[in-house]
Amino acid sequence: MSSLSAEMRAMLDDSVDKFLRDHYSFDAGRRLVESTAGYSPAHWQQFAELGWLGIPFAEADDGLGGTVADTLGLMRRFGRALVVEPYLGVVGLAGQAIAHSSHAQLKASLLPGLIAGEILPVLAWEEMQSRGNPAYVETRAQATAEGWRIDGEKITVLNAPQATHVIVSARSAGEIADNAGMELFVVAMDTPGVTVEGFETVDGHRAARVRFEAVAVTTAQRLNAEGAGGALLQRAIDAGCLMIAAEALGAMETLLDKTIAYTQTRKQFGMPIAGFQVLQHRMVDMYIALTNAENLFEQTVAEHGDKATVPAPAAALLKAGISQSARYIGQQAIQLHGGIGMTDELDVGHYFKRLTALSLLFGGADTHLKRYWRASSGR
Amino acid sequence: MSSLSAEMRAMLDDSVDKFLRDHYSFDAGRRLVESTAGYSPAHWQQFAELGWLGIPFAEADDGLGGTVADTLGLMRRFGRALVVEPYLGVVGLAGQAIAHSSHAQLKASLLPGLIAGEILPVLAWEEMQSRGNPAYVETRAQATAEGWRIDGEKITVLNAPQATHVIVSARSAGEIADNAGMELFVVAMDTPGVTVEGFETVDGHRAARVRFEAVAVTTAQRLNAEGAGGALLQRAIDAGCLMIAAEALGAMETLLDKTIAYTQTRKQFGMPIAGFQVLQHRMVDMYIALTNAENLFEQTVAEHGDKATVPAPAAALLKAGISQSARYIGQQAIQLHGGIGMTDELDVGHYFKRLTALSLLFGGADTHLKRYWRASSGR
Amino acid sequence: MTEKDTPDLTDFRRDVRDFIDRVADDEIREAGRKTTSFFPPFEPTMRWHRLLHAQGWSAPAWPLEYGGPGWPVAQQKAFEEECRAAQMPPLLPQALSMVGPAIMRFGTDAQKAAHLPGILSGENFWTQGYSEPNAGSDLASLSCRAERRGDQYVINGSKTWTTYAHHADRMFLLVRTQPGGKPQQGISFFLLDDLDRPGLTIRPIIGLDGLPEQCDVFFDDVEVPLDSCLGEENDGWSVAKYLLEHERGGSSSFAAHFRQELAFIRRIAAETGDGFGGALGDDPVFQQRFSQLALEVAMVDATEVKFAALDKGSPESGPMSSMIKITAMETLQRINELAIDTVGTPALTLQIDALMVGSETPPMGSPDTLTAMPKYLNNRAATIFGGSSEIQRNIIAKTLLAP
Amino acid sequence: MTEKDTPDLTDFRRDVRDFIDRVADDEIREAGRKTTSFFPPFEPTMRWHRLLHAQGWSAPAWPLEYGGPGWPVAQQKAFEEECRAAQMPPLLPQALSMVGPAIMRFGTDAQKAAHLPGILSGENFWTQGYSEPNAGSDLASLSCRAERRGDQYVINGSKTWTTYAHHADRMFLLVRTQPGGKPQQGISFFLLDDLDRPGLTIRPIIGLDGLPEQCDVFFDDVEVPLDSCLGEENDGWSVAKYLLEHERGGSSSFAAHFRQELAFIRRIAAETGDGFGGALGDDPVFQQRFSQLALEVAMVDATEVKFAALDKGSPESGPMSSMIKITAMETLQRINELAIDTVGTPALTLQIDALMVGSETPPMGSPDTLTAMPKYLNNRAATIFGGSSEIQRNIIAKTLLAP
Repeated sequence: MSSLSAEMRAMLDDSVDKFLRDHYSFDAGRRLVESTAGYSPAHWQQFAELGWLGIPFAEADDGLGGTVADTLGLMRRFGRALVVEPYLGVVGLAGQAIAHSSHAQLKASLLPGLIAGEILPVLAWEEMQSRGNPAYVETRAQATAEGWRIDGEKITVLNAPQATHVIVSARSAGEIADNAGMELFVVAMDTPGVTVEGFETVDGHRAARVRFEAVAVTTAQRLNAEGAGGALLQRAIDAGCLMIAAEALGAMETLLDKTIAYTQTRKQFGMPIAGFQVLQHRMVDMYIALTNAENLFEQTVAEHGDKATVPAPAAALLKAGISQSARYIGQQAIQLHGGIGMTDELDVGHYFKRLTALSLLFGGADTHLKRYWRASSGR
Repeated sequence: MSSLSAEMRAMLDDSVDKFLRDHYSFDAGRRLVESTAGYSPAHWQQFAELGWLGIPFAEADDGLGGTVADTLGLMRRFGRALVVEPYLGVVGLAGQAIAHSSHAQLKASLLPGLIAGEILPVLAWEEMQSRGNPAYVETRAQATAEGWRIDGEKITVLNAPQATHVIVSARSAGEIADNAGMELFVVAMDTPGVTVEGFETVDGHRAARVRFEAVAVTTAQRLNAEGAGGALLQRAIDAGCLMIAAEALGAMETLLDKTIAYTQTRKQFGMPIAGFQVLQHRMVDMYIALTNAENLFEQTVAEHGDKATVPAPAAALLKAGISQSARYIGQQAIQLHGGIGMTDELDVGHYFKRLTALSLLFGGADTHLKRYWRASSGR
Repeated sequence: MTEKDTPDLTDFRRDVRDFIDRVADDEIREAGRKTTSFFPPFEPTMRWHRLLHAQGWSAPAWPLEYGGPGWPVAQQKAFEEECRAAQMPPLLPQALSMVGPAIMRFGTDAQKAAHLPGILSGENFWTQGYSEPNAGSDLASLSCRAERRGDQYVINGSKTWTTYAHHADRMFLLVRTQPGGKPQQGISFFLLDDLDRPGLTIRPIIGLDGLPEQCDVFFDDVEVPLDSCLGEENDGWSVAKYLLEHERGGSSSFAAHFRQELAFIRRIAAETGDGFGGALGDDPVFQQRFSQLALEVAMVDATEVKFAALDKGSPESGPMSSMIKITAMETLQRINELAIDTVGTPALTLQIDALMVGSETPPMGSPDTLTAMPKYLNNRAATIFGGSSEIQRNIIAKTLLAP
Repeated sequence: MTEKDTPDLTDFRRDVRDFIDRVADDEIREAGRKTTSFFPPFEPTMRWHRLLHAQGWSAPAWPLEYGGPGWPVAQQKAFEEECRAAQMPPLLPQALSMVGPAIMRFGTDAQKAAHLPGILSGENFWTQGYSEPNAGSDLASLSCRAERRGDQYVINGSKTWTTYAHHADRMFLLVRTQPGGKPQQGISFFLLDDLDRPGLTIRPIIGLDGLPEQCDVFFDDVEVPLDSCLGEENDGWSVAKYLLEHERGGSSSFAAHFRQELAFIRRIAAETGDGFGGALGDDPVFQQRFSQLALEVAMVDATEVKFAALDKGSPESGPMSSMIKITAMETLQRINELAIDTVGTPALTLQIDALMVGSETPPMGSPDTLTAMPKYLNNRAATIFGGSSEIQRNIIAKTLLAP
C-alpha cells in the first residue's frame, strides 16, 4: 500500500504529531479559522520544509516518492486536530491530477512549486447539478483559434480563495454525464474571466463558487490527452476520498474518546453518566461504527491504495460507510455531551461540523450506495 | 366512522371477548391450526349466529347495517387471540367485493348465504408478479360466445382451501398494470378448470395457489360493470388493509404486554431483567411504535372509515406504518424473551409469525411508501 | 387536510390567510423564512405577536377568561396550519405556552394581573431559568439558591440554556430555597419581572450555527421581592412538572411545522440534479426517504390530535407527552438531515450575514437552501432540551413498567 | 475477490472446486441448499465432514499437530469462500470450532487422544450444554450440579438450547461442582463421551420454523467418571470463557456466508415483478437496501480479516470478537429480512416437507424462495444465542469504559 519505508512513515507521523502538539491547540486552530486567509501561510511553509507537501509525489518531481496511501497517517492526524490548511485541496485533489498528468512539461512546471509551497493549485469539478458525479460536467471547453474557451460555473471548490491556480473540468464532447469528452485545464486564478466568490464553510474551511466566462486557455494548459480528462479526474477524486476517509477517522476517534471521557466526568443523579447502561451501549455502538469503518478503510487501502484508482465498488462502499459512521458518531457525540456540545466554545461541535462536511463532500452515502449498485452491476 | 350505535358496538365487543375467553385459549387455537380444516366450522356457525358475519352489511341484505369500521373491534380482538377463522378473507375481502357490487341480483344471491355462514367466498387477486399492486393482472378474461373464459394463476389466496367460491380478478382489456379493463367474477370452487393448491402458512392460516384454466363463466357471475372491477377490488383490499391493521394492533399490544410481564418475572444477574435500562428503553420504543401506529390507525378510521375508499395516500401510509411497527414489535418481543421466544410451545413466537405475515399481506412497507409517493404526486 | 374541515373552518382558514396577507410585513415574512430553530428571529416575531394580539389571536390555546379566543382544538390546529403554510414565524413559546399556563394554574390574582396581560400582548418576553451547569437532565440537583433577607430574597448562583435571555425583560426560574431533604424538595419557582437588577449578568452563548440563542445568567446577590414565588415556597417542583408536561404535549402543532419542512425539501429536490441529468426529486431513493418521513409526520399528527383530546390529568397523558417529544424531535432531526442531503455541498456554505433579517447580503445559490444547515445543526438540541430523549424514555418506562 | 489472491491460492481454489465437484453427492448439495440456520441438516453434513476429513480438510483452522492442514489465514478464507460459493453445508461448529480448541488448550494427553480424533474425522458429534432454564444471559447462575460419589460424579439438573442433542453422541457442559462463593466459582467444564446413560433424557424443542433443532437435556442421577473434567475442577469458567471468545471470533467466515445470501436475494429480485411490469431487481429502492447490506457485509469481512490477524490474547481481541458477533448477526438478520421482503407473500407458505433433504415434495413456486422464511425465523436466535447482543454490548462497554 505504501511506497515509503516503515521508518520514513513513522518519522513523518512523529513529525506531524509534534507539529500539531506545538502549534495546533484548539484555540490556535480557531484563530486560524477566524483569520482572513483561513489558514496559516507560515504553517504551509513549514509543511513544505518538513517535506509533507511532497509525500505523494515522485522523487524526480522533488517529492518524497510516496503514494496517496502515505498521506493517510498525516490526514488522520489532521482530522484529530481539526487542521484547516489546504492539504486536501492542494496536495490531494490538484496534486494528484497534476502528478498523473500525461503532459510532462506542464507537470514539471507545477509540481516543484506545489511541493515547495509556492503555488497552491486547487481542483474545480463539482457543479450545481452534479451531485457527486465527476462525469457530470456542464462547463464547456470550446476549441478556438488560439486554444480553448471555457464557460461554466463550479461550486464548492475547496480552498479556492487561498489558491493560485485552479484546475477546471470542462466538456469538449459527449453527453452531459459521459466520462469521455472531458478536459482538465490548469488556469491561473488571475486569468481574465475567472471569478471567485469565496466563503467560509460551516466547518471553518474555505471554498468558493468559481465562474468561468469566456476564459481563454491554450492546449499547453491541459493536463490530459484530448477528451481523456475523466480518468485523471476520477483518480484525483479517489485520492481525495481516501484522504477524507482518513481525516474522518481521526475526527471520529477523537470524538469517541472525548465522549467517553466526558461521560465519566459528568455527574447527574449522583453518578457519572457513563454509569447508565443506555449511554454505555450508545458508546459501544459508536465504537462499533468507528471500528468497522476503520477496518473497511484499512482493507481498502491495503488492497487498492497503491493502484491508479480504487475500483468503483470498493471506493463507493468506503465513502458510503465513512459518511454513515461520521453522521452517527458526530450526532451521538453531541447527544451525549448534551447542551454543552451545542456550543461554539467546546471543540466537540467543531468535530461534529467537520464530520458533517466530510459526509457530504464527493457525494454522500445515498449517492455512493447507488454508485456501488451501478458499478457492481457492471454499469 | 361507524354506522352502528355505540351500544351495539359495545355489545359486539363484549360478545367477542366472551367467546374468545371461553373458546380460544392458546392451546385451543393450536388444535384448530393442526386440524385438517385449519379452522372450526362450528365456531363459524356461532359467528353467524352471533351476527358477526353480518356486521359490515346492509340490513336489507340480512346484515347488521354496519360498515367495515364496525368490524375493527372484532379484528383487534381476533389479533389478541390469534383467531384463525377466515373472517378477513370471507367477510372482509370477498364480502366487501360482493356488498359493493353493481350487480344487485348476484349480490342478493350471495350475501345472505355468506352472512348465514353457508357459503364461504374468498378473493383471488394477487399474482406472482403483482407485488401488492391489485391493478397488476395477467389473468385474462376473454369474451366467448357463452360469456367469458378465464385463464391465469393467483397466489396467496387467503382461506381458499376453506372456500366455496372464489372471486377472481381478470383482465378483459388494458395494459398489464391498468386499473381499467378489470373484471371480478364469482366462481364456484368446483367449477371445471379451477385447481386449488392449498397450504398452511407459517402463521397457521390457510391459503392456496389457485389456477384457472379455460374456466367458463357467464356475465351473470360478474360483480362489476364491464371493465370497472378495479375500483371494486381496491375497495375490498382497502377494507382488508384496515382489518389487518386492527388485527395487527391487537397482536402488537398483546406482545408488548407479554414482554413487559415476562421481563418483570425473568431474573438474571439477581434481578428482573426489566430492571436493565437498555431493556426498559427497548420496551418504551415498542410502546411508542405501537401507540403511534394505533393513533394513525384511529385517525385514518375516523376520517375515512365510512367512505367508499380510503384515499390512497392515507391508506398507503397506514399500511406502511403498520408493517413497520409489526416488524419492530415482533422482533423485539422475541429478542427480549430470549431463547424461550424461539419455541413453538410459547405463544410469543406465534404472534411474531402472524405479525410477519400481516406485514407482507397486501404489500409491505416499501411497496406502500412507493405507493404513497405516487399517490401524493397525483400519479 | 381541508376536506375534513367543517364549512366554518374553511371560512376561518380563509380569514386567517386574509389577515396574514393584510398585516404581515416583509420583515415578519423574512423572519419566518429565516427561522432555523424553535426560536425565530426575536424582533419581527414579537411584532407579529403584537399584531396577532390586536386581532385577539395571539394565544389560540388560552382560555377565554385570560384573553384566549376560545377556539376548539380543531380550530387551533387549523390556525396553526395556516400560519405555518404562510411561513409565518412561530410565536416564542416561553411566555405563551410555558410560564403563562403555569401562572393561570398556580398564580395569585396579583400575579395573574401583573404578568398575564403582558404575555398575551407580547409586551413582555420571558426567558426560562431551569438548567445549571451541573443540573441538566438531573434538574432536581440544581444549586442556584435564594435566601430570605428581610423583605427580600437574595439569589446567588447561575443558570444556563436560558433562551433569548439577552432579549428578555422577565424570567421564570427554579431556585433552591431550602437546603437538605430530597433533591426535589426545597425548590421554589420564581417570577422575575425585571432583569435589569444589580448583580444579574447575562452572557450570550454562541451556538453551532455561529449565532447566539442561548445564554448564561449569573446571579450575584440579586435581590428580588418576596412575592416572586409562584405557588408555595419550596413546592416549585410541582409547578415545574406541570409546566414541563404542558410544554412537552406540544401546545403548538409539530405536524404542521414538519409538513412545511417536507414541502420545502420536495421543492429543493425538484430543482436539484441527480448527477445524471435528471432531477433528484425523481430519484426513487430520495422519494422513499421522503415518504418514510411523511409517514412519521402523519404519526406525529395523529398522536398530537389524540393528545389534544386527552384529559391532561389522565394516566396516559404523562407518557404520551413524553412520547410526542421523542417522536416529534427525532422525526424533525431526520427531516433536517434529509434536507442537507438534498441540498448537498451547497449546504456547507456559512451564511451568517444572509441569515439576518433585513440583511443586504443575498443568499448564495437558491434561497431555499439557506436554512438547511443551520436547522440541521440547531435542531440537534431538540433531543436534548426540555428533557433529553433518554430522560423522556426513563419517564415512559416508569409508567409502562409500573406493577 | 480473486484478484488479490496469490497465484497459489488461485490454484488452490481450483483444487477445492474440483474436489467438491468430484465428491459431494446430491444429498450433500441438497443439504447445503436447504440450510436455514447455523446448523445444516445433520446426516448429510456429517457425511460431508467425513469426506473432507478423508482429504485432510475437515478442520482448516486446526494446527498441524492436531491434524489441521496448516493453512495460513488467507487460504482458510479462500477455502471457506469456495465451499460457500458451491453452496456446501457449513460444518457443524460445536465440535470443530468450540470444544475441539478447548480440549487442545486445556485437555490432558488422555483427553486429547480420546476426543480430538473423533472430532476431526466427524465420527463423533458434540452438543453444548451451557444454558439452563434460569441461566441464559447470566450463565454464571447455572444450577445443574455434579457431586462426587466414590469414583464417579453424579449429575442432577437440566440444560436447554443444546443444539442437535438428539443427534449427538457426546456433550460438553458446565456444571456446578462446588456451591457457594462467587457465581463463576465452583463451576466445572465436563466432557461426556456417551449420552446413552441411565437418567439422561433428551427432549427436542420445536422451533419457530416448526422443526426441532434445539433440545432440553435432563439429568437425573447421571453417573460420569471423574476424568470427565476438562481443566481444573471448579475452574470451568476459564475454559468456557476461552471457548466463548474463540466462538465469537468467527472461526468461520461470516462474510463469505453473507455474500452468498446476498447473491441469492439478487437472483430472486431479478425474477420477481415490481407490480408494474418491471423486475424488482431494477427498482432503485430495492437496490439501495441491497447495497446498504453489501456495505455492512464488506465491514464484516474487513473486521474478520483484522481479527484473524490479531493476537488472540491482545486487549483488542475480546471486544472485537464481541463486535463481530453483534455486527455479523444483526447484518444477517437484516439480510434475512430483505429476503422475505423480496420474496413477498410466497414466503408465507409453510413447506416443512419440501425442506427435508431427500424429500419428494417439490417446493412451491421457485426453489430459491423455499428457505427465505425459515432463515428469517431461525436467525432471530442469532442475536440471542452465544451471548445476546445486549450481553456483548455489556462486554464491550466494560473494556471501552475502563478507566
